[in-house]
Amino acid sequence: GNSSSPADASKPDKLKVALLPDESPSTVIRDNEALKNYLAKTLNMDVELIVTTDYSSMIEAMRNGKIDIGYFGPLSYVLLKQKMDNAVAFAAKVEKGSPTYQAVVIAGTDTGVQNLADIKGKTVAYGDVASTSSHMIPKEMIFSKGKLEQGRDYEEQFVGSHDAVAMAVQNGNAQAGGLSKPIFESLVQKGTIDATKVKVIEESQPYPNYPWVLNADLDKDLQESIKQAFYNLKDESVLKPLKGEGYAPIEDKDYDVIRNMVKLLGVDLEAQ
Amino acid sequence: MSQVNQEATLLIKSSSSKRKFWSNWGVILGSGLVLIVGSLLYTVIVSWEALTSGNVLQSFLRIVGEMLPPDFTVIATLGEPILETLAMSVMATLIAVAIAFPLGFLAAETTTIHPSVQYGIKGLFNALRTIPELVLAIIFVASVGFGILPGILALGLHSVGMLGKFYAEAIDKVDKGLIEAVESCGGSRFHVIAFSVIPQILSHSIDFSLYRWEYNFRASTVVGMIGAGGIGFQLIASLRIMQYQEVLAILLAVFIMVQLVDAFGNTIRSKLIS
Amino acid sequence: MSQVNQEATLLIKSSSSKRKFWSNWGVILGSGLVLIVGSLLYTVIVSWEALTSGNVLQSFLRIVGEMLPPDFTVIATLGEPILETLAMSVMATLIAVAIAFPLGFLAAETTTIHPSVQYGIKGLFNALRTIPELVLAIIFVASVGFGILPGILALGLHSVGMLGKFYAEAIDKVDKGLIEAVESCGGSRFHVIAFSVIPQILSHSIDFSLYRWEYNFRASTVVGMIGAGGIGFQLIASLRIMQYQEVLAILLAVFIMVQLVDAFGNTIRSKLIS
Amino acid sequence: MIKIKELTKKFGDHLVLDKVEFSIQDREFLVILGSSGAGKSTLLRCLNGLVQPTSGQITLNGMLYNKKNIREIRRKVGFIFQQYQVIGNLSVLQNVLLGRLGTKSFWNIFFTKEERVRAEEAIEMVGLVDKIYTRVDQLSGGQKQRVGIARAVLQNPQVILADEPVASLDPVTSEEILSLLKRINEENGTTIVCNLHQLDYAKKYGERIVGLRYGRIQYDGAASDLGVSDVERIYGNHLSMQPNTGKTVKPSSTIQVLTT
Amino acid sequence: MIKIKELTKKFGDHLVLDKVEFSIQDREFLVILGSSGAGKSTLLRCLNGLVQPTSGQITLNGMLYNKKNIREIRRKVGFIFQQYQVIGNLSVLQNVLLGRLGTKSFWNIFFTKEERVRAEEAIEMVGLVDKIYTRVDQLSGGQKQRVGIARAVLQNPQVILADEPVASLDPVTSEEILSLLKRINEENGTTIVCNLHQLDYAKKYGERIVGLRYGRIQYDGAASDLGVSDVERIYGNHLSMQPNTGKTVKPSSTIQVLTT
Ligand SMILES: Nc1ncnc2c1ncn2[C@@H]1O[C@H](COP(=O)(O)OP(=O)(O)OP(=O)(O)O)[C@@H](O)[C@H]1O
Ligand SMILES: Nc1ncnc2c1ncn2[C@@H]1O[C@H](COP(=O)(O)OP(=O)(O)OP(=O)(O)O)[C@@H](O)[C@H]1O
Ligand SMILES: [Mg+2]
Ligand SMILES: [Mg+2]
Repeated sequence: GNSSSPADASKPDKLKVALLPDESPSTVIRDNEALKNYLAKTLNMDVELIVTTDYSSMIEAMRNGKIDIGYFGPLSYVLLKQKMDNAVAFAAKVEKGSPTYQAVVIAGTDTGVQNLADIKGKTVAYGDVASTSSHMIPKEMIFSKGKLEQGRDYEEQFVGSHDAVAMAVQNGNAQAGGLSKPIFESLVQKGTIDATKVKVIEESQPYPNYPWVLNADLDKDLQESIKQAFYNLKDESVLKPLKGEGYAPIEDKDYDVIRNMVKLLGVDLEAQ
Repeated sequence: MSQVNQEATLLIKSSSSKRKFWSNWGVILGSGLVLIVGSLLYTVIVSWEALTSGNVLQSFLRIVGEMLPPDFTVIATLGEPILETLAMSVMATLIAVAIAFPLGFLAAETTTIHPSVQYGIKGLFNALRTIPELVLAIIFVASVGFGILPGILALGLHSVGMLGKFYAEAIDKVDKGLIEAVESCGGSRFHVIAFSVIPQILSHSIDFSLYRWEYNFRASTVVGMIGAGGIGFQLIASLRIMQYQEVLAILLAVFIMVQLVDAFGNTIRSKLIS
Repeated sequence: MSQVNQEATLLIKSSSSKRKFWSNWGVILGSGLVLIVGSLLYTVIVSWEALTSGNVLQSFLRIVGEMLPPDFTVIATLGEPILETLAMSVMATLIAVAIAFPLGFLAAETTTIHPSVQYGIKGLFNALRTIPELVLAIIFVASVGFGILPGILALGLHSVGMLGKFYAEAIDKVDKGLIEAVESCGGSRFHVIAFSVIPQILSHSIDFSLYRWEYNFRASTVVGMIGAGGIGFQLIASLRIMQYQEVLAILLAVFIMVQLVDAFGNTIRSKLIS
Repeated sequence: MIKIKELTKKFGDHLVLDKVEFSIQDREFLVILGSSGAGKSTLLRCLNGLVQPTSGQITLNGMLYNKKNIREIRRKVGFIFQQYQVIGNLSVLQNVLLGRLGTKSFWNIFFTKEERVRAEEAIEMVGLVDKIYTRVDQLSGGQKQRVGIARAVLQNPQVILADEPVASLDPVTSEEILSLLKRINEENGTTIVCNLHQLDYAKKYGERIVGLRYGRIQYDGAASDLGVSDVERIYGNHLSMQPNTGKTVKPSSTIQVLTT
Repeated sequence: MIKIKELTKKFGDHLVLDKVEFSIQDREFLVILGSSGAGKSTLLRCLNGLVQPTSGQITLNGMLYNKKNIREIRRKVGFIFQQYQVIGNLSVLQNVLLGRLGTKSFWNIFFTKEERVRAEEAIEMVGLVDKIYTRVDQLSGGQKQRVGIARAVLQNPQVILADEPVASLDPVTSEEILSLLKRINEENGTTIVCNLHQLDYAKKYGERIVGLRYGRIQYDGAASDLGVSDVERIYGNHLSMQPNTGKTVKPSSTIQVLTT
């Protein structure tokens, strides 16, 4: 580990909070005021909210002490943790009563793909390379349950985002795709995706939800107040834009399942 | 020698009257100044903290250090992506040149057929530049599916905007005397273009077009993100999973390509001059 | 008139010997042809299916249709992002011009102090162009944190690569006779630059720099992704959730900006010429 | 016949041609004299339609100069430029072939073998046969001038407008070029309008002389009639530099010699 | 004194100057004659260091021309270009001020009030006072030529190399310019080396004449001694165009008159 935060970072006068929304970032920008105000009031300090759409920059910013806490995807947290011992996952979003979420593999209704094994010879759309639910989890599902390997048995295409995955399947550019279940459901609900054209062929097991991560170099008391601020978050107006019911404590080892999956898929994360 | 003579500095006078000079340039320079000072102030205000926080250089060196040494094992897997990118960039540039070169003449004051056509085509160029490659690529992926084809179309169309603008501006800078040379013989507008304008803009146009080829090669990073393939996708993928040593190795591969295009350009340039 | 005279076409002869002519250009044209034909074949082979599948136009129209009508409600939220982008693009361009303009003279054959310096700086320009804005932006986010500052640094540095190359190429195209005019009076190399080269490249350089400003304004889509803010972030955000009507509205806002820069350029150009 | 009526040209508020009025007969060899800046080039450029007059009319064989028939007029009216105006990165042959463009349709940019042979002949006429494939930007001043002359010769127009065609040529070449123009004039019946600076050439080759000063005609008559007083009227003492005016010498000026 | 020793210049395999050897005395007014393409401009350009000789040596007051002292030499040797070579988008004043650059340090691009006053005087000398702030690309041919002359005059060098300084000027202006050079020569003691095409001017203003042909010296002697046979040796019948050679007329050629 090479955590090298400057001395004055342990008790900053302003808490820098970064969000990497794996869905509608514009909504998050519009609605983030509530979260910001809540944190500022609870912690009794200035809060700066930063929203980005790029995993890499957020990881690098966290490692270099440019942000204090951040909301990461499970895989990006694993990537971060590998290079930064002082990154601590402490809270995960509770949805439907559990701090876990699922991914789905979808397929076009008229493609004849009924189950994972049918994907053989087809094109599968994934979101971003570093995305957990729009890449890693569905890929693992197709690999373990469908016994299909990318490149050998089917072709993969990265299309950038969850929404784009669903769209690519709907308009037939890909026969199947993988994305986060909550996002898929909201797309169907909004009518962006026509349920008669796209169907879910497999749901994943539950995986630990997106974690809030803090820098362990922060002042111990401050760390504790931050944790409590999330655990005690009940305010509907704050939670609603975040599409959650609250935040539950979580630990680093909860993400071992992601690490195993990464190894299983043969992604080499053992840099340096 | 202490007394400085303003006339002899590089400001170019458009008339002998000082007043007119200033009212001409005053607006331009004034608005430029406002823009620059305003931007500077804004930047300093919002970035003061970042600029003064101590560990800028240290962080910079660390991330650069992590790229070293480049991991050349990745090169072995780059064969097809490089070929793909090469084909994509060549085709995109070809399409762009084929569309932009003729249109450029219509967009240049010197050679256009009517001012309304001139402004219309300039507007088209501006519109094509406005739409990012990424957006064009998404549209074309939706239309023709994955692969290098949507990449070619996206890069090609976007390039029309830049090349057309540059061609037109070069045309408007040709020596009017040499246009007269062809006109004086009774040459048609097309003859003027073929025998006077094109020989004069050829060298610049080749430079622009080669630059755009190189640009399109590099821009595959953008369209690579949404499934248009090529070396750009490899770069983004390595970046995403923080394989910085791979990133550097891929960048070095791209650099060699850029150097080659540059050398190609130099060869043509020296042949044209000699 | 059926018999066509090859001499009179636009090919430029570098020597009176036909053989020499072909050996000079043969290599260039030959490699160009191989590249083009190869790329064309490759593209057609890998994209045959996409090209011939029936619903290309239909899909295209559908996705374009989804952008209509533009959702102008988003414009209301664009005030600050536009200002941010403006400040970011102005500063990035300023930095780029300040670095690239002097370096351009060192990278041009006509004005360099030594060939090794010339190639060194050209290589630097190529390297800066090679590193995508996105990669530079990540490096700078790591160094200075989020905000417009890493965006400015990334766009600025990347722009040095393009501007420097273009400045140098323009310098190498100046009328050598006018350089002699200053040299013949005993002017120093710096005098040659100030009184002969700069007046000759000024118009082109302004065009390049303004184009780059406009480019940097548009390129904020790239750095917007990494939290550098600006209108680019809005665009990417709307794009990711497929709010195409918002996308179109934002693009129209960018288009207006591009038109303004273009008009600014035209004003300067006409003032310089008159 | 070219008829010029009340021809006026202003650049900004600078009046360059001031109600110039005269006619040029067919088969005439007309020399235009005038000091530097008198408007000679501008006048010639008007006659080729390269400069749009501010007011006044020009007709060629009764055909009024306007946008529509400008190509037709130019095909009949060749031009030899004072500043060469040859296209630097084309060869001598290519530059000379441009003279044929007036006869071609809008899109036709190809030349026939015959045209090429004639171009070679014209190049031979002006003594540039060994430079036929050379890029013209590698030629000496006089050589460029001759390329421009060959171009006009190849065009074989009814009227040749020659703007100081021998300014950069040595006396032997000058005489040869002027003789060439004279022969074209006499044998082909081509009208020649020629700006010249050398009085002796003007008298030797011109039939008629028009003298311009400050954009106004000062002399219009037979070349043989041009007298000393006419020459003075045409050229005047137009420079501010007047020898022997007795101005006091500025002390300690390095260019004092100039201000005496 | 300028000493030229075995000066040879080739462009590719084209031999332009062939072992030229002569000296130019201080305070001399030397005229160089030669037909178009003889190498006059090239010779002058060598004397200013603008062209690097293929072989041979040039010295100014014993100082050998080389890269190191080229600025010093050029400060002492002014140049008036045949093709004007004025910088189109600078004003007349700015162009003339360039003549002072040789006296300035490497980085200094500013001019003093005094220099400006002198530049204005030089511009007055050549009769361009009303064009002082005009961009030179809006000037007539002769006006541009005079800008170049004013530039060399302002430089006030030991030697002025003038490449056809009056080619585009009318006779009155020509005589005035040549008189001006003559006066600079006589009163300031400036050496003048002048390419000319007009024999009468050469004889009137030159003290000594050097005649070039195909890059070789054909004549070197007093201007007054130049006889008809010398002139023939210098110019020859160098054009391929020879009147009255009795060639048969090519039938149905539109430019038949030229091939007789
Ligand atoms: N494009 C232009 N814009 C402004 N003024 C011009 C332009 N062209 C010519 N002039 C001016 O018009 C006047 C006449 O120019 P013109 O070229 O006709 O002179 P000229 O008689 O041919 O002189 P010369 O013998 O020196 O060639 C000059 O004072 C010149 O400065
Ligand atoms: N840069 C060059 N490259 C190749 N050949 C050149 C170059 N410059 C001059 N020449 C050739 O050298 C010869 C002499 O040229 P130069 O300009 O010295 O002639 P000149 O005596 O000044 O003629 P003029 O009286 O026509 O100006 C010409 O044949 C010309 O074509
Ligand atoms: Mg003239
Ligand atoms: Mg010469």
